[in-house]
Amino acid sequence: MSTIDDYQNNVEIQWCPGCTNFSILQAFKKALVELDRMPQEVCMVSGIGQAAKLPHYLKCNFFNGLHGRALPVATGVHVANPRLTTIVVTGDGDCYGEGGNHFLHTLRRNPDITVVVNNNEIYALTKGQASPTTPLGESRTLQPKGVQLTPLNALAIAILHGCGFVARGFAGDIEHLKNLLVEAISYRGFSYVDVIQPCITWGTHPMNWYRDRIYKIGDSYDPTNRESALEKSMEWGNKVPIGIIYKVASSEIFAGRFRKAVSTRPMFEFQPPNRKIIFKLLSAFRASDGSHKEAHTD
Amino acid sequence: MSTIDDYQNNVEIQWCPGCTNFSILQAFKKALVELDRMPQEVCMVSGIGQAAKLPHYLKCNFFNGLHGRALPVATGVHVANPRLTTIVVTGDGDCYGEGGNHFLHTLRRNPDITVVVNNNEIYALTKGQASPTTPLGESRTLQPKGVQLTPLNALAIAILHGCGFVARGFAGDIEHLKNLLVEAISYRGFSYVDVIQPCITWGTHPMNWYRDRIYKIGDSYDPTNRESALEKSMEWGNKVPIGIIYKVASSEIFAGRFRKAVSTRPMFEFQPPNRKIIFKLLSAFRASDGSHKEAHTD
Amino acid sequence: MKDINVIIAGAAGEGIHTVGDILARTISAQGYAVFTWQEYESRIRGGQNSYSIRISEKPRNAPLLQADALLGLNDGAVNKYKPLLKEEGILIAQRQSRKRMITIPFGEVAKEELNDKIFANTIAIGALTGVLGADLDTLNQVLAEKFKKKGQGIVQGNLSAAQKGYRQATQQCKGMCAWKLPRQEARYYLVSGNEAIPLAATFAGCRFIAAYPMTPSTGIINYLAKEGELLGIFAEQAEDEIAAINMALGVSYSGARAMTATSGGGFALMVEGISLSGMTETPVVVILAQRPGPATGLPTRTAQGELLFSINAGHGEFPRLVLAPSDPYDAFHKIVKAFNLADKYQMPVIVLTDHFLADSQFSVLDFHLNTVSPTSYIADPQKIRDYKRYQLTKNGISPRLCPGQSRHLVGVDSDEHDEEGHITEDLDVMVRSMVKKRLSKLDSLKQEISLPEETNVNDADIVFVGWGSSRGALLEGLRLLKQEGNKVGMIHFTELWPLPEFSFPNGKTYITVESNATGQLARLLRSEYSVSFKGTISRYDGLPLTGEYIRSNFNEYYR
Amino acid sequence: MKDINVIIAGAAGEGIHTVGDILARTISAQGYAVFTWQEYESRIRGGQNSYSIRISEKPRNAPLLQADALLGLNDGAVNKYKPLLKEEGILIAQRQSRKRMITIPFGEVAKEELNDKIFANTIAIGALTGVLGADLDTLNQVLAEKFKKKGQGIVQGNLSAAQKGYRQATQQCKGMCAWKLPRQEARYYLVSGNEAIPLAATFAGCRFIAAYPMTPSTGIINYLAKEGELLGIFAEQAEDEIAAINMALGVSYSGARAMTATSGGGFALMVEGISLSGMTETPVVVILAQRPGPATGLPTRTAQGELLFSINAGHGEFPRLVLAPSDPYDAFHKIVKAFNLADKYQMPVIVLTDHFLADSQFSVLDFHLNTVSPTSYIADPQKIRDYKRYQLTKNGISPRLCPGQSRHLVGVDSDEHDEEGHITEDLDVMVRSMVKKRLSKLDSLKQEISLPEETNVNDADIVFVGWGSSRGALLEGLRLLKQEGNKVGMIHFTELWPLPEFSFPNGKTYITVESNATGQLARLLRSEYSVSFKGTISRYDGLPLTGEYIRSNFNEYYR
Ligand SMILES: Cc1ncc(C[n+]2csc(CCOP(=O)(O)OP(=O)(O)O)c2C)c(N)n1
Ligand SMILES: Cc1ncc(C[n+]2csc(CCOP(=O)(O)OP(=O)(O)O)c2C)c(N)n1
Ligand code: SF4
Ligand code: SF4
Ligand SMILES: [Mg+2]
Ligand SMILES: [Mg+2]
Repeated sequence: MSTIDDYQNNVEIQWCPGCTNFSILQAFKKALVELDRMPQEVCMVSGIGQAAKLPHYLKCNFFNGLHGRALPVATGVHVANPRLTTIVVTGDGDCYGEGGNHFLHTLRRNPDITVVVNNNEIYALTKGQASPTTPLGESRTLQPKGVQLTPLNALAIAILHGCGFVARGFAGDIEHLKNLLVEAISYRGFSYVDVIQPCITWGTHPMNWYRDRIYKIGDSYDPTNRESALEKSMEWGNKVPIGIIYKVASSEIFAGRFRKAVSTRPMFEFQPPNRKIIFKLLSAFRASDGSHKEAHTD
Repeated sequence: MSTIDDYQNNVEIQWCPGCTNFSILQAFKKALVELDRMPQEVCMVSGIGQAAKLPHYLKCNFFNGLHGRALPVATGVHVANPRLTTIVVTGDGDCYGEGGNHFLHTLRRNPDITVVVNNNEIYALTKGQASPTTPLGESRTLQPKGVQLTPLNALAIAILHGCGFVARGFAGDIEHLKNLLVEAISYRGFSYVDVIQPCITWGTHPMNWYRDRIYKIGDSYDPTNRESALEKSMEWGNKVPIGIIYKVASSEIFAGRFRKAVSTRPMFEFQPPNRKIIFKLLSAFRASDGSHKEAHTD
Repeated sequence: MKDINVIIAGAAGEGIHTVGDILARTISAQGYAVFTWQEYESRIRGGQNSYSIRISEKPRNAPLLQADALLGLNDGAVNKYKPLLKEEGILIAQRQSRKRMITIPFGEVAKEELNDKIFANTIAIGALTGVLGADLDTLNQVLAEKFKKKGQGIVQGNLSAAQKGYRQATQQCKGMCAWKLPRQEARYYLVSGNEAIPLAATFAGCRFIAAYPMTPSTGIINYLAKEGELLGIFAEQAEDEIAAINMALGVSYSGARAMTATSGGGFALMVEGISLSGMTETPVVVILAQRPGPATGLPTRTAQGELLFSINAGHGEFPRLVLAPSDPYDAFHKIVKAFNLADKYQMPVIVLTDHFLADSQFSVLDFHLNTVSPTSYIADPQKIRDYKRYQLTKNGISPRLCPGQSRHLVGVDSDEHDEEGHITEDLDVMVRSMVKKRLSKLDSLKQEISLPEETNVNDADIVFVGWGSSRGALLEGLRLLKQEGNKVGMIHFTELWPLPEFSFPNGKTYITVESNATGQLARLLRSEYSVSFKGTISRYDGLPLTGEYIRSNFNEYYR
Repeated sequence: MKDINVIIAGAAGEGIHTVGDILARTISAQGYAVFTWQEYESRIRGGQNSYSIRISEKPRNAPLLQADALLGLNDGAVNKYKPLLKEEGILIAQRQSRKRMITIPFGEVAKEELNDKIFANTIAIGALTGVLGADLDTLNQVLAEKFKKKGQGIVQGNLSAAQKGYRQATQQCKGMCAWKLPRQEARYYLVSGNEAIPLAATFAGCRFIAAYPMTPSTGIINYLAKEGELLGIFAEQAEDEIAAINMALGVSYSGARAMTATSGGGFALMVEGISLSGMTETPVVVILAQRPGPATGLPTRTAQGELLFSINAGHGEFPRLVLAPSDPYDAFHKIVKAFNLADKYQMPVIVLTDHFLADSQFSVLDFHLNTVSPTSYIADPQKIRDYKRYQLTKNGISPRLCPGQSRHLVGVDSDEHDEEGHITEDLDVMVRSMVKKRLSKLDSLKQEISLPEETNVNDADIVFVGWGSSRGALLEGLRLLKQEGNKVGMIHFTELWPLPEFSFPNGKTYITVESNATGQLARLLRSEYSVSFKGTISRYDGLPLTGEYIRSNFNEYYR
């Protein structure tokens, strides 16, 4: 059985004191304990940004890669070792800006990974430029007269493209977020949680502004209905839903056919390649009319 | 007044004889003539692929750039010279695969350009790999056992992200397509037309297969309603709608604020930079307490 | 025997590829060393392209330009390629246009005598087989094999077509065709670079390839996608090249060998990922199949334009290996070396091929597979007490474990990091140590690099210095220039970064021979060996270097 | 006077940047040449960072490491930076910890005497001003200017705070502080690279910048976004670096000057776009602000690691210009040159800066703006009858027109193309001509390149060879080593590709000095000038080169 302490390491945390990322870190630890995962069973993948530093602060396997490129790396990890619990922690800039194309196409692939976007509606690490989720009109370091681009609705894109688990969390409610993470990580297939994560340094609104607007999706809501899920994903402004917005059974998992045909083991455990097969394939390039016997039998 | 001949050049066309791209080329020429644009008023921008060769076959200004990168180039052209009729011709691989991130974010920007995607559901120029729009299960050079990725619904993404003109055309109906192009090009704001363009060399289905399924959206359809537009964008299979799926007034056009503040002229006509202003801005970096007079007055 | 060069010309989509392949296989099955290369436009139909087949007793594996026999499938093809036909050569075409030719209206014959135009090309193949004096039996076997999936009817039709062409040709040949290709003992592999590479990768234990289609690299992933489940290799078409290399890095981090393949523009997009491989010390093998640039350039042509780019690609400084195999045999061996050294030194390895090597078929008698094997460099988790992914060691190589394999945690980081892979700002100690650790791997890596191949250098006044796939052309150039009385030699590099300890003998004139316009090899060697060059024989029109090109350029510019 | 070096240390978010800026402006307004540089971690709050201010009579514009005065805003900062304080130096801090120090509990004083903790830092500034013997009046003017937008109350509070600090310091100073900085005549611009560059770009007629945020380049677009409407420049934050360079190319194709700015990883992503610029002959200026790599590396530190990468970045071969200015003055002039030559030769220009140059403030007496100006190279459409974008010309430069400007059509193509910009496969004539046309531009381009700067080379035995932003440190190194009796000189490059005709005098020992680990300049110069080097003085810990670093490394390794 794993405990919170298993996930504790002694790395100095580089976030601003009081940053809401601390709550997300806490929710992660609790969720992994609740799921009884041991650190060695978990692999966290991230890009670059404040959010993307999270894997350093939680004892487990991690790949902290390039800005925007966490999803393809995580896809690779999942393909090579489906037994790992692979989790991507990323930011709104990382995932929807620089990494937008990978977001689109990883949805289509449906690897069995969980993607958590710490969405602070801003590029925090680079000091406050607009991100793809910054609301219209907000002024930013690089948009002094206000953002003029329509914000991205990544939840809706996910719902439209076969993602079977789409949720929104709030860093201000650790318990609720922890539950979402437990469900997301347990889900077989691509699961996606966008987390409202107010930045207390560059953000526009204080925590309470969000608290006033956020409401939890009630029990009567049917998360299996795509139309209502799409509608829910577009709710924004005075009322912002958190909870599971869309959940249906996953379509076939990425590389499923290959795994069925070959082996479910981690690739590093695969048997060494069969030389016979290679010789056979190579022989196809040589005229073999019996007049010449095979040169290689080793 | 422009005529079809104005758009004729003597470049040898490299498409397969009978390719449906010829029809799209024809529709373009007709549309431009109907709109009475002269070749020098038109700028075609493309990436790489069979579709992307089109600008070579139609006499006008053109920028045939990199695979996947037509949209940012066209955005630049529009910003620099909003008087040009800027049209992007691209393929499903070019626009939704390699160029997916630009598609997402150009929608958000809303430059006044028209994007036409010759969608043959395949990478044709590179000999038949799957594209983001290849249907599930179809077998391809690189997917011999069938495509396992959910196809992209780019029309829905566009509708969701502020694109005010979303349409689908069919290369098998030049007149209908021409009309769509006329409307798209006339639209002020980002307009987007996905054209079903069966590839007769690598494609799966003959022209008739498409003809049997395609129907024209009727007059009773209200293209200003977002919900029904989203629904329409998801219709696929036995019945495939063509026509204007979504049309609403455009939100503010990209760089509109700059244009209002500065000038509506092409940038190459801007007055040379005002040295006085530069000296003033530079002076901000020097303590000026009157004890030292300005060194530069030239 | 004297080498015979056959050119088959026609439009894209007209079937010259099939015609060429069948003929090449036939001659190969007849026991001869065959070398084929193609040149074609970047389009799917139309244009005029050619497929050249060189036939010799021992492997020559270099292109010849002039044709002994030319088969033209249409009038345009005949017109375009006739200038390459030697005066004493033989044209095979549908319409009479010169004296020394075989005229058979393939299309008409097929339609009238075999009731189907599709047999036209096989009539032509039969004719060529006849002209060359090879056995119809051998052709029949190849045809039967080729078409067996299409059913007995198609096989029969093709056999009849072949016979018709063969007969007509041998009749018309009387007194004109002097060639005889009697059956011989030898059996060569007839294989292209893009065929040898995926098999070599499999042999080396590669488990994953992600790539985005791009000529001339696509053949590699195509092959692996087809045979993947048999070979235990997963092949994925990525949404772009950036995803491709990052997926490969994810797989490699997880402990399995991974690769990607691309061409110039796609490689440009991977450059950030290469730097990531360098920083995280995650092995990856990248095949860079060169074609003429800049930008989209000439997608279906050949070049050696990315030597300096590949050696210097990536921000920051980190060890890498750059290999440039000379032919499919060498490619097989270099790919195994690439995977082994990528793993051993935990770094990116770039393998430079080009359209010429990727697409041309070479004759190889034996791959000597028993001389190479994959070697694993993953550490044993049992033997490690406290694991640190970036443990500082003498030679700079830290033990590599797989995440999930044991209780040990594996953390890697693209920021500058400490031994456990966590972000560091300890400039004075940790940062300096990590920079040194990574770069110190170069010292031992240098010891693994093979010396360049030297041919006739001692006796030479003039030494041609080349690299990669031009080896065959260089050797041919030497032969031709020797015949003209020159004292020439060759130094040929296939392992280009880091460069091995080597010194250029004094007192010789050195000239590089390169398929690029700026003499990149010369720039590289000047910097690393302080050798000077008289100049460069450059080819930059998209066609491969040939012995004849080298000979004539030498005579024009350097005598 | 002897130079004074002041270090202000504190956590991120504690305000050392504001403190440093106010003090630097005060001393600058007092008439002295000030040089400032900062070193900080890649985080928004916490850590311990420093802001150094060097004060001298004439511009020195190079960092000093040791402090004459150290202001520590918190205990951790004092502990971390105290080792840099000279024995005879003075510490200013809240708590007594050594003899030679000024102790003022800023926070308490602010709270108790001014009712607000926010004035703590201004008390510290006042104290420093007092310690340095500068005028309180000057400080008051700077404070009034700085806070005027915040209202009279805040201004008054700050003035009182400054006075308190100043008084307490001068009292405690008695007998300890020897410095005096009386008001002087000179008025320097106190400006960083990232401030000079956007103004220079505006001056050069740039109309567009697209960039994706990346330290240390972001300041450039930030500035232009703020002043864009005033300057007629449109600034756009792109979704990624690939979009940034392609947007810039779209603008440039349309006839307006355009640029982008980034750092290593972002530049890696732009490499394909650079090749596109080369092929389409579309001008673009790319600022590459270097930081230590590979990969994410050390985002807020400095390095010169991308020299060879930038010279060789891009598939295929095409002319480019690579500049590496030495300071903001030089940067201003080089940026204008960059835009002019990009336009004249229709090619990409890469300007290498680094975190040190981008962020440090240098003192410049006069920018001599009347010695430079933007020059247009767009042709006159009236004078052209039949327009061909890629017309073959003697010097390789074809007339450039703007689409939509006249009846002439402007077509550009990333494929190999004919004179009108249409795809060509005419290998023999068109392809060869186009390759030659593009590369022949290099001949005249070479004539435009400035020679390296030579300092004391004739008299020297040892010559240090450097490039880019390390010029100030090199000159200081020379001074220090001369004092020790060495015969040393300097050759300093700021225009690095193509390299000009130049020869290194014989009989000297050459050593390159570089902020990288592999001696990239040495590799480049060996290849181009056949000069040999005794070695390289390398710095690769993320901190800038200093005169002292050069002196001590020289003594340790090269004597
Ligand atoms: C290729 C590249 N471009 C730009 C950067 C600089 N960069 C680092 S983090 C970041 C934005 C982070 O925003 P987000 O993902 O929202 O994370 P946050 O800091 O807000 O948590 C950027 C632009 C980089 N590291 N690499
Ligand atoms: C960076 C890069 N990657 C890959 C390619 C190779 N490539 C050329 S066209 C193409 C796909 C074209 O597909 P699509 O856009 O659908 O056009 P189509 O040929 O089907 O009309 C690819 C992958 C390239 N030119 N550049
Ligand atoms: S800048 Fe914002 S997101 Fe980053 S650590 Fe500080 S509070 Fe958190
Ligand atoms: S391959 Fe397909 S899309 Fe391309 S030209 Fe031929 S038919 Fe048209
Ligand atoms: Mg963010
Ligand atoms: Mg397509």
